[in-house]
Amino acid sequence: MDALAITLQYVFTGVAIGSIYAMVGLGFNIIYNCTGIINFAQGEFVMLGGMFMVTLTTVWKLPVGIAFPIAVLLVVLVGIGFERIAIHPLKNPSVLVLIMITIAGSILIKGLAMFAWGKEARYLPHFSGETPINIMGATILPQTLWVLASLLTVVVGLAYFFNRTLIGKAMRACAHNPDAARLVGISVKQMVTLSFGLSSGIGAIAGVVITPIILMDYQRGAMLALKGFGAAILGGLGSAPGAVLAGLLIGILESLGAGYISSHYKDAIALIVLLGVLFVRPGGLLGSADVQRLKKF
Amino acid sequence: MKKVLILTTILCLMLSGLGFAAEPAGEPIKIGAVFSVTGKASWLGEPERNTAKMIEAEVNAAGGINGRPIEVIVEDDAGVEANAVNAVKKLVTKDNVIAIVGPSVTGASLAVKPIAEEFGVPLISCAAAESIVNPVAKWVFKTPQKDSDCAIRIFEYMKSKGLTKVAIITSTDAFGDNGRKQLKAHAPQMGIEIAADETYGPADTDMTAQLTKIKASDAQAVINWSVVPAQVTVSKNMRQLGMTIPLYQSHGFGNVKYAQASGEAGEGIIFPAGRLLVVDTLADDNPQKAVLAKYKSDYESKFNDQVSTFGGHAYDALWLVINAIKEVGPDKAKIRDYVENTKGFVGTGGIFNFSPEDHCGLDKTAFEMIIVKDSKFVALSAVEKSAAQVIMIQED
Amino acid sequence: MKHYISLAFFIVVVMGLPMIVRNPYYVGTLVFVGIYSLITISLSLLLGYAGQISLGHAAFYGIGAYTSGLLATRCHLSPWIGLVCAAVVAGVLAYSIGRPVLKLRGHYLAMATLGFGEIVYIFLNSTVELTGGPSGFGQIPRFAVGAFSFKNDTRFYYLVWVTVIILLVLVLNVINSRIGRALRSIHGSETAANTMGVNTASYKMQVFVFSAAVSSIAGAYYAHYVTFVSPATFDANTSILLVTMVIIGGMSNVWGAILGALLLGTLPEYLRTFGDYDILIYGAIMLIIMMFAPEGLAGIAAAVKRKFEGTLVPRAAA
Amino acid sequence: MLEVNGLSKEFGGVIAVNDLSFRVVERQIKSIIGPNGAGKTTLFNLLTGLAPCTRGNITFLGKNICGLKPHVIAELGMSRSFQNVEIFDNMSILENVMLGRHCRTGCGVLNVALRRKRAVEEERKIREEALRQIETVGLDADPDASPASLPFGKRRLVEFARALATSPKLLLLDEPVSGLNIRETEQVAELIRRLRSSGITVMLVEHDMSVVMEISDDVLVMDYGTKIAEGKPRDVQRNEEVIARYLGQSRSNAESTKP
Repeated sequence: MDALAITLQYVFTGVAIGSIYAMVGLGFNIIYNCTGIINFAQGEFVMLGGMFMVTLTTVWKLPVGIAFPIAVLLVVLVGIGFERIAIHPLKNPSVLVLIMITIAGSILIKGLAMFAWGKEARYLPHFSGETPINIMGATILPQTLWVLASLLTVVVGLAYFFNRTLIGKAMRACAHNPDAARLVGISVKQMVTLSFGLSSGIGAIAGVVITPIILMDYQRGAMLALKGFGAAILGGLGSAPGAVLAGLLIGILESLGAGYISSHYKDAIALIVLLGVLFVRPGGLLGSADVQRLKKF
Repeated sequence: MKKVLILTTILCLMLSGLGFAAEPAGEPIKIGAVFSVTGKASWLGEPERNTAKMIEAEVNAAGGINGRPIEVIVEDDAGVEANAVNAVKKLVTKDNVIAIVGPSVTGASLAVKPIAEEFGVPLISCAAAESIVNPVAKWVFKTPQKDSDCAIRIFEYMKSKGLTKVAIITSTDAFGDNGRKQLKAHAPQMGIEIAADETYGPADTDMTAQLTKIKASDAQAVINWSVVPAQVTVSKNMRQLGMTIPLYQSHGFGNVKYAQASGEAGEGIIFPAGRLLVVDTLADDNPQKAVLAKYKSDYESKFNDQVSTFGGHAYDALWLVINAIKEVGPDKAKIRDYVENTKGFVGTGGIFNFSPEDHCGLDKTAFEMIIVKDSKFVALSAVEKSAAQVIMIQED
Repeated sequence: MKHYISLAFFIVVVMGLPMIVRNPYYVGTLVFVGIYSLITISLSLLLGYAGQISLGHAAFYGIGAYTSGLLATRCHLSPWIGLVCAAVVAGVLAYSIGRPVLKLRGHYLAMATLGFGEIVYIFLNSTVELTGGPSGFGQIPRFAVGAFSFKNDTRFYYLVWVTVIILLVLVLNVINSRIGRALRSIHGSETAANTMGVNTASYKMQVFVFSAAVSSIAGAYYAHYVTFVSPATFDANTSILLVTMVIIGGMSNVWGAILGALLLGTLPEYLRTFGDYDILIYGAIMLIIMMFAPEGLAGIAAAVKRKFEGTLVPRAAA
Repeated sequence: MLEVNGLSKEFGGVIAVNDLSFRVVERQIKSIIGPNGAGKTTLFNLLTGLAPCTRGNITFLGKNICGLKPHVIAELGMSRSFQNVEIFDNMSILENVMLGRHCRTGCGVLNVALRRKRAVEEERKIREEALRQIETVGLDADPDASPASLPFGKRRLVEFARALATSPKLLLLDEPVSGLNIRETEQVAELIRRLRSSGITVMLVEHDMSVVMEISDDVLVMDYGTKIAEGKPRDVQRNEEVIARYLGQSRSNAESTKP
């Protein structure tokens, strides 16, 4: 391999890793936008998406095209159920309490998944085979293209939803000023439920497309959530393009770090850059510190 | 003031709660077990716990030991060192067990080592790292094979194939780290040059960056050393990069599901492991065959799951204790002495010969070189023998 | 005055417990509770009073354990000196990262501290020659004064809990003073606090450094108690656990911090009997507390107290 | 006592305060009026150091305070209230006011942690002074209660008491009577006069013209960040530009909001 091909391979690897982070990071934004909280159970939604997909395709023998939407739907139901049971009944909860509830929820979902799918990693076949695609001497797996395509679809879909549809606009209004939204007749509580449904759906899509690459086990969610959280923060909370940009950036940094500096410190390198960016831009790459200042937390 | 009253009440209630399982005046002989039944290494603790419970039922069904039933008290440490410390203390001081099997993972085993010494209770760890028994601690033993022997077996095999330059890639957990240390320690004396030394996080999802670096080096083979599912990713990433040099794994690959998940990329992976994985392809005269076949069929029929070497470590540890109790009775010191002087014990991990200097009891012959063929584990010797036969037939 | 009676009562209970509870397992469990309490008390000062979240305190905990442990095993320094060094190292580190980090707010602050914790974790994992890497290192000596070694659990219990009591006294004094008010004012509104003459940046820094140093001391205790350390003990999960303890306990209450450490420190021990189901019960307990008692255990205690008084008053009247 | 010269503030291209100059003399009540968005609150933020000024300088008691941190300015003797009342709901009423004494007291961490005699003594004085200020503003509420449940008017009084507890020489009040009923408004106006007679200089931003005209010694009218008039209330009231740009409309506003 010549130097160029090697560099290109690092970039491809970074994109492959980063697209996973971005995919997970996207899910954080919707709930954040609507409620101002970080949903620590987001990683569990991703895990559930993958696990349902494994069951549907390997046990029920459904084709990918049918199993995919069913898996996503099931996770959406879990997400909405979680919100209805644990968050909906609360009156005026503080941000920290909500975050704690999502942490507790993540422990519960993790425990249930352990009973449902066992403790070992589960495997899902790649959607379009494992023959790598060769570009100028560097390779990328077809499954990574699936991840990137889902990423693009979700970002475009979200942009359309928030800017063009009435519900999407209502949701943004809630995020901006819940009291004012309430005054014009938007049910903030329903919007919160919806945001959980949407977030869990996006998490599930992420879980479905990344499981063939990473293998899924019941405790995968936490690690994915941490990386996704990093992407969401670096991009600027609430910004979908930011999360994608930041996710890819973190992935590429890790990959280049492993390739050119040291694989022992690759995660540290990415984190140091993340911290550096936050020190210069306290609201993330595409976020605004002024808007952030207005948030409750 | 009242706040504190309430505080203390809660405190007292909690403490009294701790003692709710008052110790029953006991017929059964109690053996403790500390496994990572939940948490990061729960896929290790699960087969270990199952195995222990299976043996408990088996021994008791056969009338126990000298008429007394055994009771295996399994504690979960969730892979957390502080929990393991508490669990061992509980087993020793509250349950009054006479020996402890486990913990499952290296870190927890090292953390409880001083406690076993302090309380004088025999402890047989199911974790791999050699540092558990080196330096030797009076009361601490372990059943998994030695890391160093694993490294030596891989190097020996490499040399037999004329390969001298190797890239190592290890996970950044205690298992991978110990492997890395052993590989680096034994390479020079075996005449092996380490051409690349890469690591990855146990939860990492992609190792193509590290492998690209290895590909660009002049390594003739890759050794991956970890127990996590990422082992599968390594083989897949190698295939993605079109790397054709052989991949060797450590004994951490001892779960056939990994071979299955690797698919085509897993074909031809060679690694040293206990013979449990290849019991079907072992020669009938192998001294371990009977033990292995029984454990495999018992386990697989009872739990409807494939057997792994990890459960085997618990199997060996618990039987060592049970055998000792049968011989010398339920006495901690006598059990310890008995285990230390056990010779020729046929377990799933190999044939154990303990001594005051060696609390592992296994040597490199405990390992069988295993190859992945059609997503199954096959003894390399069997493959090579049949290949040789084919050649001989052709020559005829 | 009132909290002095409470404190005296607490001291009597804590000091008297080992006379009743002699089993090393119970005492050992309480030693861990004590170690956690040191961190949660200092963290409640940071989180509950000054309103600054940190998801990186396991790093300071780990730095304490490693600094003191390494000095004792490699340099054969007395653990007491190691303890002081640990506090200083963590304090200096907290000071050096505090300036940029504490400018961040909310989730960004959470991420920055989380990232810092991960960097320290990676460092402990990767510098194999220095720290022993992921396998950690053992044979750390215990604390001793002359020939008196804190070798058994009861002795260590006293060492840890006396430290907790000292910390508690100091912290209670601080929170009921002008400095305590200044910290709470930062939580209330940083702008208003500033214009009322509170140097918010400086107080945030002071309390951050203080909590880092205390966590580091807790880490040193851990190292010399367990006598073995490995990085896995000091990962992000531990940071999250510590913050959870503070919030479950009731975050703007130091007594709550101790309650939180007590509950989550002993809960895994209660749940031993439930086997695999422990993870579900653990999650459910957390969820229920947060849903029905957002003020945490201290909030429950206060509500019980009110109820208690409510039933007492009419009876007295009758 | 306060001298502002050529003060400007830009927020990313938008000019909030433009080349503003004025003076406040001791024991004066100076009102700043102007339509919404005229830059009045921004001016207060600049004076108290919450926002850095882009150009110009502010001299307070003979000292240039541009670029100083808010807590330093507070120590110099400037205190303020906020338009929408920023008091600390996580503290009791008394503690809120006691916080005001923060910059007038100096016991360090060590002193208070060890409860040295000096700290105990100081704490007692802080409490006395705080109680005195609660009395000054005429707040009748349990000082140990949380301010969260107080009606708006009383919350404002808590904020005044807290500001007074800092022993200010110059007190900035941002819309001190907005949201108050007539009786409360009178009470506050009376309080401001009393404070002036006790030696405190007061600057206020206010929309309620009756209050402004009644109590002010001097009025400064702002629009789009610039000064359009300054002088005695009577003179300002007659200023044609002011009437055209502000007073007329404001009056009708004020009348329509007060039924």
